[in-house]
Amino acid sequence: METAPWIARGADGPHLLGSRCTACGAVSFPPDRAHCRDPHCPGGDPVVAALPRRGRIWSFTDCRYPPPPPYVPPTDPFEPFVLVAVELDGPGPIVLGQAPPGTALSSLRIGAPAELVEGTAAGPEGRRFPVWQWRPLPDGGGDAQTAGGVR
Amino acid sequence: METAPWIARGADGPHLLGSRCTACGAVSFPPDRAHCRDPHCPGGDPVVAALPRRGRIWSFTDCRYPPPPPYVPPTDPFEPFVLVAVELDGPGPIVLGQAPPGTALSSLRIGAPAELVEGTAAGPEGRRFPVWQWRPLPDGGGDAQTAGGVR
Amino acid sequence: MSDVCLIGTGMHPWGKWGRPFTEYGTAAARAALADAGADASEVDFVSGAATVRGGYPGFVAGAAFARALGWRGQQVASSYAACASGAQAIAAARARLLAGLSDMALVVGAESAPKGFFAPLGGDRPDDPDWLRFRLLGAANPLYFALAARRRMELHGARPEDFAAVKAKNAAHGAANPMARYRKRTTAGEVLASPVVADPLHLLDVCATSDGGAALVLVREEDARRRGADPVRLAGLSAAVPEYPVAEPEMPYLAGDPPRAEDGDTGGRAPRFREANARAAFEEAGVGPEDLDLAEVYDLSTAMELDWYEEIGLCPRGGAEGLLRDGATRVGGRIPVNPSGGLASFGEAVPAQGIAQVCEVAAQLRGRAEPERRVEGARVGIAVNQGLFGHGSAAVLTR
Amino acid sequence: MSDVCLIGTGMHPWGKWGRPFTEYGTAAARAALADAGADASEVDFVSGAATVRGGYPGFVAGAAFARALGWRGQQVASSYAACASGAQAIAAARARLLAGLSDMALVVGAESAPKGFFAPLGGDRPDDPDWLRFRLLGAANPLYFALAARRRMELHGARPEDFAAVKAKNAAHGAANPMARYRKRTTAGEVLASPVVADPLHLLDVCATSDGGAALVLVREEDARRRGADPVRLAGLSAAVPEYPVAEPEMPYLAGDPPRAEDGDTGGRAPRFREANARAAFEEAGVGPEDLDLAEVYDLSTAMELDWYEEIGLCPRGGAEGLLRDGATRVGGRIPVNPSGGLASFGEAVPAQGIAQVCEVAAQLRGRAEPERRVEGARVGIAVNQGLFGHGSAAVLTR
Ligand SMILES: [Zn+2]
Ligand SMILES: [Zn+2]
Repeated sequence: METAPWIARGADGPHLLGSRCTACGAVSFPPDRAHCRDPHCPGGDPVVAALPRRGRIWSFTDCRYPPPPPYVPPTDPFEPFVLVAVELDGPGPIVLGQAPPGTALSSLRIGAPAELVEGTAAGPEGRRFPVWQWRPLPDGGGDAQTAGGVR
Repeated sequence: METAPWIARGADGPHLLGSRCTACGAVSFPPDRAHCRDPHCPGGDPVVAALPRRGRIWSFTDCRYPPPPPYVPPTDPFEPFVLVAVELDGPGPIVLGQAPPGTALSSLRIGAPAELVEGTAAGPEGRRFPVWQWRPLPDGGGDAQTAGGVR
Repeated sequence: MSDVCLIGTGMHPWGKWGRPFTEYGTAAARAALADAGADASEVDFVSGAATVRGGYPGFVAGAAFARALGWRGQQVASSYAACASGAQAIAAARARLLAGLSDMALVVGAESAPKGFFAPLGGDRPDDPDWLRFRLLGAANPLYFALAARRRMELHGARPEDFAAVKAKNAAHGAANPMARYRKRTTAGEVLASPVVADPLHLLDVCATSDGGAALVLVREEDARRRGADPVRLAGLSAAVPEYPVAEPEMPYLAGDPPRAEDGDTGGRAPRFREANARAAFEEAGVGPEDLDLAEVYDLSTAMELDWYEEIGLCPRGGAEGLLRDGATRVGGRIPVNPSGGLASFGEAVPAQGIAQVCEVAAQLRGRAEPERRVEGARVGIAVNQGLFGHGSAAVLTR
Repeated sequence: MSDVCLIGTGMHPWGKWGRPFTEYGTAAARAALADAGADASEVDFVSGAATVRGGYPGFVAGAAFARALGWRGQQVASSYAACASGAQAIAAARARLLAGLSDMALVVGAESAPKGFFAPLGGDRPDDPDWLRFRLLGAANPLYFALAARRRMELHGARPEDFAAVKAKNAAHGAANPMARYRKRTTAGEVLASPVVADPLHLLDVCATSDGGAALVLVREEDARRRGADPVRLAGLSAAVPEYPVAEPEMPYLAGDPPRAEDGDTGGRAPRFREANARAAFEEAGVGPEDLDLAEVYDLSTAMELDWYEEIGLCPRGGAEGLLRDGATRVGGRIPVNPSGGLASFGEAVPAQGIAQVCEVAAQLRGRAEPERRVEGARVGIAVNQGLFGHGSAAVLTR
């Protein structure tokens, strides 16, 4: 995998490409290719659709030990990284992503806003490829807790 | 796999090591390790046993295209090789093996005698390891056809 | 005991399409549901035939198909047995229906095959006979087929021309089958003129590997009747291992088992697993080989098709060449074999193939095969195959 | 409908023994047959839980075990569903017995595990979510467990001390279990002092991977009675996929499903597959969570055990911490959970683990567990687990 899957640049910045069903509107990430996965769907085609580039943090963690292949640690020695699950606005799907390098775990809070940025990941033989990352945003306050807390 | 599995040298030449059950005498190749595989066995332990180094050709073929990995062709370009199935004397098991390089398919006949010789096979990164091979012997005549033909 | 019936069959055409296996499987499943006149919401058991070549979703194929079709909380299973995977997936579905644990089962198998010889997974695995046979001996599948073919020539007088004639027969059938990958006639001369892969087998004697998908909808017989479906009875099914000792070095083993000491050279030999599975399926179905109107057999090689004639009881040992030469196994003959075109016309899509065989027998029993390859008035058919490791399966279908 | 009963259970001790998986499986199978007072010749169905880490024999585990035990022409199946493989293998056996297709089934699962994190197979597979989650995100299993654990802290006030207390509880149980790999007590302080793997989870919060094997002998209830066996009823069993949409990004997916537009943010959500499987198994068994005397739950992480308390109905959502803190889930408490020691004491041997859970429930219902970890007078137990891809299983056993 040499190129970034499912990232596109819109007027307001990078966002993910998922799919949206032409019949029932079901959204999927990564995009469904052949059929809508909603069993109640009357029968539509999944078409590529831009997903909201912001959302609320649903949960988060970090990775203190190097994951096994096919992960390729971008640094040697391995540096722990933060993994964030963000519920896209809409509400859209909850999507996993690394946080940009240097993000402190202590800067994250469930329910706080985050936005998609482009980063790079490492591949075999020193290659790099673009990948989406979740950057935490300054906390908007009030309803954030609720939005992230419901699911 | 760097060393030859299951080959030993006896007074009369190299032979295969299989297993023989201490209770029922069942012979297995490659050797069974934990339990006898004969369901009628009263319960014995498989012990390593030398197998007869001669037998009769049960069938044979050749390989005209390079097999996929983990086979490592010993020559580049690939040279076709002959594969022989020999029913060991006893009767013992029918065991597959390559014939020594240069063996002509036309020199083989079902029911004809063959004996085990040591050869080498290729491993990754130019390594070689010993492997058993079946060398056809001058046809002993009369009963050979029968012995090989029964099964 | 009630029987289980097929009320819908579906296939995605065989080929080299290069898409994920789930796409073929879901296309086949949708076709099977449509054929059954059933809604996906009626399915309460999804039985997937797994593939080891589709990554992790292939291992959990039942769940992967269920997800792609829209998760509904169905009971699910994923079965694997190499080429007999499809049969085991059908067996799982049949058992649940007969047990009353499920009321409608969807069986799906699909494969997205790599090019060339099948090869084992990566890594060093000296405990794995499938790894050993390659590393030590270079014994790819066609070599096993060729050993058996040479043996057949020796014992029964088969000639390379007979093997080629099997291909020509099956290619003629497959030419009329829109689901087949190869849809052209092939002459025996073309087979014999194709390069030798493993003496005595030519390139056109050995089946290729294909992409494809196949699916079945199964219900109990009384439900089939109630629905006014066009059902085919799954009257017998066996997916058994052999009995020890097995003399032949079956793929992927390096050796066979010697006879028991007390049995001597020829005594005490159990029927081969292929014969045993066919017998078990016939017995369950209450029919015999003499009742067959057609057979789908696993022609991994042309020569192997001849072995099957004897193993399913179409003729005594050594009689296959005569049956073939008489034209008995052509469509129009006494007992057509592989009216679908067989693996010769499909190329093998491992977990889908056993299901496709059953789809074909059902199509024939329903009188729906294309006219050029139709077995008129067929009421009893068998589908047999074999996995690696000396196990296989047989399914008897009746109308 | 008749029930199916376990009449024999057997295990090979968990550990890191470094031998082929077939050895553990056959040892367990022999133990189960001996426990059942059955001869191997009585087994007419061998149901293997497959492993994807044992080479090709692992894929066809049913046949591999049947061969190692001595081929007898038995019907065979191999089931795979990651950690739910064992449950699917049991389900296959139950269905055949209830259908009357087989009379005695042997269910076997075994694993020979590599060290360290589970990793996907080699190769480039951009269609495989299990490959993608590693290549794109480095999202090894503990990270998924940690996301759920953090979520639990946020929603229900769990503390790392609670997670550690789960480990301490289970380690105390496992210390008395000769089949467990880790047989020493562990304090909550030791858990909290162990390195963080994925915040908030420490090394001792996350289960290891082990070698091991487990097996069951199953017959119909009337046969169990006739044999004078010491049977345990397999009263309910479910191995189902979820219902769409699934909000949580379940391992190995990169994302969950958003709610349906018409359902809004909170509406129309099906129970999670774990709850759904438990409910289905309870329903089949005609019992409920209030009837349980013990539960074996899949503690891939300590935090996950708390989720299970709620998902199998031991307490309402958010009640697990209270239940734990009250000591209710310790042996001696109101509803002991993981009296075997759980994955905390075993480390996971994927296809064997679901079968081992059932062995443990059976041992408890038969009053055979070691005194230090025995649940006195137990008559109803449940064993629940989850595979990858959001599917799992539940088995209810009664006495
Ligand atoms: Zn839709
Ligand atoms: Zn023995």
